[in-house]
Amino acid sequence: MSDPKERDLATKQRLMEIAKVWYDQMDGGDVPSITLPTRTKYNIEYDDASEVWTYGSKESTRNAGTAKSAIHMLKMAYVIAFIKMQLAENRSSTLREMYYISEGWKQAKFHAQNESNYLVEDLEIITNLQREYFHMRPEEDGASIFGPLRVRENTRRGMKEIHCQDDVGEAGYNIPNNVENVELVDHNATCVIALETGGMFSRLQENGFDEEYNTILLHLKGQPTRATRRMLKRMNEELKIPVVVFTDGDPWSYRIYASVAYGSIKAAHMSEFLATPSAQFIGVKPSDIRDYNLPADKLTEQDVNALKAELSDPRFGSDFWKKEINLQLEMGLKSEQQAFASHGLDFVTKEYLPAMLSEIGVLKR
Amino acid sequence: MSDPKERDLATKQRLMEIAKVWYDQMDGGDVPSITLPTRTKYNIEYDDASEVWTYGSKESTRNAGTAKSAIHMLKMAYVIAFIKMQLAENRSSTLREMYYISEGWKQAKFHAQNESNYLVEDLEIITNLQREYFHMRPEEDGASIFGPLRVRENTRRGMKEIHCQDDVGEAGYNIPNNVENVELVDHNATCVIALETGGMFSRLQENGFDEEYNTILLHLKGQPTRATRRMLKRMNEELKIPVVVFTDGDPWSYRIYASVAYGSIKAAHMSEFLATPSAQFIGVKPSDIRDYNLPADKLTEQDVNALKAELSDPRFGSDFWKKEINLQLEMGLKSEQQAFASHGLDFVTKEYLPAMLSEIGVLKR
Amino acid sequence: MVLADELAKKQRSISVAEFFEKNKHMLGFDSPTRGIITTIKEAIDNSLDACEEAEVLPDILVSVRKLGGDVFRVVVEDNGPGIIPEKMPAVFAKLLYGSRFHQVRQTRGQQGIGISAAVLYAQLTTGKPTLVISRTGAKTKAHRMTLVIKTETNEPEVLSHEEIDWVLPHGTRIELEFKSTMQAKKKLLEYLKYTSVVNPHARFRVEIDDESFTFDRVSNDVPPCPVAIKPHPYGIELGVLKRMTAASDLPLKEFLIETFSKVGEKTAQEICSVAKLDAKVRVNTIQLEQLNPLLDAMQTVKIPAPTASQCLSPITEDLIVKGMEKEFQLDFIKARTRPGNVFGGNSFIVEAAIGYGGKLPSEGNALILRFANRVPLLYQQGACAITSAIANVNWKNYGVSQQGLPMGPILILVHVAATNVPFTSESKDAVASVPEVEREITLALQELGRDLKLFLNRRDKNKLQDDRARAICAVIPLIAQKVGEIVELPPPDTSLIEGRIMRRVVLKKGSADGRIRIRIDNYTTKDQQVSLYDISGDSAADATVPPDFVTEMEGEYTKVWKRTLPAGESFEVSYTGTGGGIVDMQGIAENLKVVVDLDV
Amino acid sequence: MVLADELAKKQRSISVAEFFEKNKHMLGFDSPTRGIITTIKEAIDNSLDACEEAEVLPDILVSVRKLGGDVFRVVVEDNGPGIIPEKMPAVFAKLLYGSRFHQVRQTRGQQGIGISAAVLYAQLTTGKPTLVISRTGAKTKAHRMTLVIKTETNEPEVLSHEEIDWVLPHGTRIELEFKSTMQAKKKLLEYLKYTSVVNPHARFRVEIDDESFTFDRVSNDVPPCPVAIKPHPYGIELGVLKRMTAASDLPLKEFLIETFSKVGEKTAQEICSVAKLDAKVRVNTIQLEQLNPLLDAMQTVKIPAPTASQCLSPITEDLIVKGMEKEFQLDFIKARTRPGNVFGGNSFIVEAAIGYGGKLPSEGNALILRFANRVPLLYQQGACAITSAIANVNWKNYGVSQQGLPMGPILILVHVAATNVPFTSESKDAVASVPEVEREITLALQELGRDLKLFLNRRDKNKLQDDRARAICAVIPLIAQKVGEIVELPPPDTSLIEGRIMRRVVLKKGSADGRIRIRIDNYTTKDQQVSLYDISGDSAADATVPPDFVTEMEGEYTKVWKRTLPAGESFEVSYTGTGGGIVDMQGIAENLKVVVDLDV
Repeated sequence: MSDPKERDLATKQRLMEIAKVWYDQMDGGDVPSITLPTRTKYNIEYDDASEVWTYGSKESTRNAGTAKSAIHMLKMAYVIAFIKMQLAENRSSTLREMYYISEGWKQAKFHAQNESNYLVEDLEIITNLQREYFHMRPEEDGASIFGPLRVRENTRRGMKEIHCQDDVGEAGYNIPNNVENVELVDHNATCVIALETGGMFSRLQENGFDEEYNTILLHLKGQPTRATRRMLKRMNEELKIPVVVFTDGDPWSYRIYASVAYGSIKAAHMSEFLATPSAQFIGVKPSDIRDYNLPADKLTEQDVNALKAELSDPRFGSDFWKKEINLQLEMGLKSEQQAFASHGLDFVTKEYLPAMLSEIGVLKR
Repeated sequence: MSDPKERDLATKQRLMEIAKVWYDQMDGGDVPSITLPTRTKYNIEYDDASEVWTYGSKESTRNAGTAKSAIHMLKMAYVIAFIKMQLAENRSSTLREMYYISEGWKQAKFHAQNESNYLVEDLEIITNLQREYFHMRPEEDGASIFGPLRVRENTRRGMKEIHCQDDVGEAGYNIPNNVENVELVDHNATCVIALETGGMFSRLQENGFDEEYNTILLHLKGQPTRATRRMLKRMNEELKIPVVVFTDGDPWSYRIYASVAYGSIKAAHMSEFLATPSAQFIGVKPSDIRDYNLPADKLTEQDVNALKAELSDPRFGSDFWKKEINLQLEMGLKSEQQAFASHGLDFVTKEYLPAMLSEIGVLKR
Repeated sequence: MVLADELAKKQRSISVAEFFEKNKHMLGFDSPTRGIITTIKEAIDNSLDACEEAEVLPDILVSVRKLGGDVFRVVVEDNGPGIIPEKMPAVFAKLLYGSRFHQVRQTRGQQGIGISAAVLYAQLTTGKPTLVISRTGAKTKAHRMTLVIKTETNEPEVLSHEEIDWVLPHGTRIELEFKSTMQAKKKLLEYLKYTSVVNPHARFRVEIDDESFTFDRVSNDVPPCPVAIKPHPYGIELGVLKRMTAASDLPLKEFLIETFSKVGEKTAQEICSVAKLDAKVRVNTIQLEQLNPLLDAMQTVKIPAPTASQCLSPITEDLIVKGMEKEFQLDFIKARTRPGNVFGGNSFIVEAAIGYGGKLPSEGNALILRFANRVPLLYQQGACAITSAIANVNWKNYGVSQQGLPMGPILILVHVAATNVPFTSESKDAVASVPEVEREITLALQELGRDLKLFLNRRDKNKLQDDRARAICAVIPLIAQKVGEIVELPPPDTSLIEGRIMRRVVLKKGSADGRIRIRIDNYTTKDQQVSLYDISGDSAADATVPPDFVTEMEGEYTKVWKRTLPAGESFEVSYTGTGGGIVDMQGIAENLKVVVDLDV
Repeated sequence: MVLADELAKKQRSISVAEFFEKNKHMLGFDSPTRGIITTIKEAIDNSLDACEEAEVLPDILVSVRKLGGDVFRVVVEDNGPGIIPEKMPAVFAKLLYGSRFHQVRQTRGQQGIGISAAVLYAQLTTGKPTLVISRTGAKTKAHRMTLVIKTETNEPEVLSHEEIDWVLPHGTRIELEFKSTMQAKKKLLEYLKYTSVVNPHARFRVEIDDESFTFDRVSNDVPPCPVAIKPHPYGIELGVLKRMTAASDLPLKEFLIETFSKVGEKTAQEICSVAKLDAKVRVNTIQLEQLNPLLDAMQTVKIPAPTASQCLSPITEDLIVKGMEKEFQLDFIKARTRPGNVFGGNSFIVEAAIGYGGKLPSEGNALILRFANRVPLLYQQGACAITSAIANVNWKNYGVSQQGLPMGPILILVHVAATNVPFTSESKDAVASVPEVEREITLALQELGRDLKLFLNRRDKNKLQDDRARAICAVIPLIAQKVGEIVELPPPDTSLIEGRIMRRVVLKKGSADGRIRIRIDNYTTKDQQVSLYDISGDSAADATVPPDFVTEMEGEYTKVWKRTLPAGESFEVSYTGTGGGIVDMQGIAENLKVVVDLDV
């Protein structure tokens, strides 16, 4: 469905199907209702087919028999009508704009922004479509890319073809908020390195790591946005480029990796669009802190609690993570990725990364 | 000093001058010392010549007569030596990397990252040079630009010429962390609109506001980075493009405007490089909340305190700000810029912005 | 050694009046403000106790008048049985003198200290004697005395004594002058209000300088006067048993039966055999070594608790509710009188009540009213076992939020009635921590908590039903509208849903295109007599069904339609107008009625 | 009315023993655990008071032994003056009997209740009489009695009485048996430790079952026994004045001079004229109306405070410090005895002490020791005026952090000595809030706070000087090194700075290229005798200046050079080696000495 027209039509049909179910329920004298999977940590399962974590079989049904649920469904009906209008007029808007537009919806008006966010997520689950298909724009755009990749972006000002090394400044190519409008043309990369910090992104660029090893550098900018995760997924799936993730060595950074590789609990229904199960974590590992004697800070209480929570998270159930997390709890230390600078500014590009990438088989030297 | 070689040489000389003063002090049997302006809200003054707020005449002298000050000066000496090496070898690094490199500096080792940050700021003040001249890279790169502007960026991969409307994707051109490497080639813009939120950036793009009015859109991404502020300053100064700022209507957003227009207290020494005194604030103003009946939230206690602090801030001393802030305190309300969507998705581009830009004389219709 | 002789010369007995003169804060006279409240409290305690004994409905006058400077005159007058003149001096001017200390029964005053302490305090601060008038019956004259306490000996001194005519047939009046301030006025009125809550049979008239207040009675039944009972074996300590046995020459079994509550033939025999003592041994011959096993036996053999109903006078659930209704406006009141129980041989009964809603403040801690033997406790709430028992109940179980104390529009009343209330100090501000008492308070509050929860649930359930009705009748039609718009079909008819789900009578009013449409659907299974009231600026002159009745007042038209609506049928009317106003129907039970104004 | 007669029959006097038997918690006997501490405390109070009166150094034995079950025997034995046999029964077995109640002077016991209450408690829980042995001198025999209290009358009953031989020439021993638990052991030892701190002239030997402890004396001076004084006019209440005037037939002026402290000719005359009373009027003829202006006059005319030194016995600053040193390890101790002061006519003196550092825990609230008349207060710290006075001082002024109470390694001791300590209750746990007393505590603590601040500042200043030396001698050479590197010149010589700034003797040791270089610069203005000690693995066989003395021990060489170094000159030596070890110099005053190891 890369043709926008076709995509919009299919989306409209899906939404109308939902409305039609309610219509028929009411017409038959039944209170309209809707069924959704339960959205908690205890209802996510590993799906062998798609290799991602997605919602399990626990479901909850909501019917319009109470004022609260009825109002909720009324809001959903208004949102569907609003999306239908956007599709028809080829408009788009942010969730926040829709929240303000609901000012005119009387009883269906949203009273808090996360109410509208949650409702759109429900619609994603019901339709099994991403919100981008609804012309709902995220607030944040995606990460920066720098490396041997050529893309063709379908912009409002026409088609633009951009090479992410030759046609961009040092800050790289900025992933737009709707990745579906980007076509991946070609590349000659050995892998994508997704980096947590801008400092490391620049370090690799300055040291010419992208050229020397033909790697695509991607600056995650903290917890990656949907657009960033979708882009990683597509580079991996469509272009078959291996993805590795290089972050700080603390529990919050492991969650960044987890959201890239396994998907997030909040968006488990989107995992098959957003998760890259083959993405590999290359550091900073707790064992790196030990083996490379990295400058480190003490774990805070929050860090320790987060690590313990990860030990009970099914997504961190592998032997690798169990061993590393337990080691970290034992050491009581965490390090940032730039801590490698204590061995000199070139250490990370000359020693650490080549060794790691060879070890996991991405570089064959 | 747009030639990098020349720039590096001048920088090296400045740094060596500092060291030479200390050298002479010690050689003469004096304890080495250094004098800096006091860096508080109470020591900033409006400079009529440069039209920016900068540090006043209050100064404090630090001499190596106590262990703490002596260690501080020792660290400064190490940093100067480190920068000298970077200039010589044409390397660069982030503040964080320098922090880790200091692991090997024995007594001169930094014990916290903000210690190294503060020290580099001191050096900026003493040398009257930006840290970019020291080859110290910021962690964060700058904002996105979309509009009728052509730039030439001197990258590590050679010179790149980029038109910020034609040669980029929808996410726009990403300002690199060192703006000194960017040459502003040409433009045909009526003004630069600096926007707080990504949602509004996309809204203006979708509605074709940049094309219709020939405006450059700039997404500030929250509190603007040094690179962003420097870029705004240069567009305004070198290309004579008027700059307007469009944010949410709350005290924190006014501070975003203030840092663009007046400079920040923390970096008052850099105001003449970073501040754009002619930048105009076009909204959301408290009077807009009233006049356009915008959906609004109640001010929190923090908001009220922040507004009151602004009333006593010399940078907000104008009649305009006094009136607006007092009005806001009276109403007890704040609104986001996307709240204009309650009047429809086109209201902001068809009504509000044209009216505002005409009112301040940027658009002549 | 000569020194010991010298020291011995200085040793002498100290009078209890001297002791308390020096330590007046121990009796609640630590400040002038507090002194006035303590004085009035002690006088009222005595009056109420006396009226109870005489089975008279108490009518008590309290008067506080500033005499100039910081000197006040306090008068308390009752219609009790009076005091015979021979006893008046000792009752009012001797500490530790009274009728109730040795009795095992519930009384307000117990130690015979309170009112004499007030007299002591008065003479200490102003030097003035206390004036007492008492009359024991219509046939005798009243006696008027002025009294002081001789501190060195704790003996009364009568300064004057005369017989006088008096307006009351019987009763007692006491007038004291002492230094104080009227900062205590609020606390004083609070004290009287709370006293009135737990003494609903008493009337109080209060005069403070030129203001007057009345706390009236809500019950005309004098509560039965508690009867003194014999001590219970479980509450005896060894030293006391030793004293009792030494003073009696009865055989052991008879001694046990005669001396103690609830000990009969069988129990006495069992005690003797457990203690391995001959039932016939004369008790004054029992040695200390044998008293120990005897006491153990008395306290291990199973003996019923003392009959609380005789020696105690609980307020009763009914009168607590009346008392609370009188002084507070509440949505819910429930009181609970627990069965009698015993701690250390002292009978006690716990009573508690919970009030909810009404005019109670909806935020902050619950209002707590503590009482001991019908006397309100005003000070040291934090140090009181009642407070900690309240805090230890898990109120969240009953739908009440809690931060230490329960929070919200709640009033909690706890009354501990006992033959010997365990106060933390002689100033009687707080009940000491006694596990048995705390347990009873907890049980009473838990029972009341369950009742409160039922009330709150019922209130919530009513809310829920209303909520459901609103969903069906007001929101679903809007969903139908919007869904119709999406699927591009006319909106589905939702009346079928309403009928199925609701089984109620539904009135809907709405406007569209300048026409007002009102519809009543009887979804119940019975015929309904409905009167439809529609009050608005519209005259409804063109109504499709003309109203049965129309009145106009300042431009507002009240239109009434009366119909008998058979089960499953509906009534509809429309007219031209602008809508607004009020719509309602009469004749339908509240729980079957749904009114929806679609324009709101 | 017949009822009043009936009621009258029941009215009778209540013995104070009965009263306290029923209310034993008011005296600190509310639980078995607490009972044992209260008992020992009361016995020790009496012993210490008696020894003070007899000017004997107290030697007190405390023994607690479990007899089986929950029964304990407590023994307290002293070497005091003893009690004559005639008085023994009343002293130990009659409440409100004693020598100190009517005296205006500082004593531990005051009311004559404490020890008798313990006897009452013992006989109540075990039925056992109390055994007392007392001997008043070497010439007489000891008397041994077993005693109980007749509760109904509060009179002692002597069960046995014999004369015996006794090992002590004079003293008293009391043995009580009662029910308790030994959970109180920690608290008991704490009580004895604190008692020992404020009674540094006493020795306590303690036996608890088979363990024994000793708290020894640090002073051999018996504190002077406080002398009773006359009451002060400021502390008199009207009722008391009335009593005094009624009992005297002196002329007013003589009455004032005779009866009160600090009233002389002139003052008495002034009182008379302010009160507008004839100085010659006989006081027993003065009417109540005139007493009021008299009292006002007595309390408005300026009269000096009573001479505290007579009637009070402060511990004194010196002995407080000794007592604290004995029981705590501290870096700083300072004590302060305030001048005497007066509240409500009662003389009092506040003493306080602050200890800092040492083994005190560096975190958490300050340790607070409260004392009243040399008796530690162990319970109800939160309710005590001492605690609130401490909390109300702004400790931050003195460099001490504070959250309510001061925090950190601080010990605060406060002792209130008074002719009548205002306790909040007869259990004597907490001092009641009296503004005059609180003010004195505040002043004492503020004075001590200033001393503490000086101490902390001096400590900080020493740190500062060391800090400066470190900057000059260790860091500046490194700066010179680095700056030289930057400007591409040889590093500047920093010895000139050292000399100018330091005016000290500087020893530097450093290594470079396998050679160890040691240099001493005498920057002072005087010649210095220096012994340089260099202890390391290097033998310094090739030293440029051979050491005056070398020893070797397990591979460590101690090399010593002795030199007289004139002002402004230096000494230098170098040798081949690996460095490390210790370097130091002797013969230089600590504040002139700087030792820098450049390799560390």
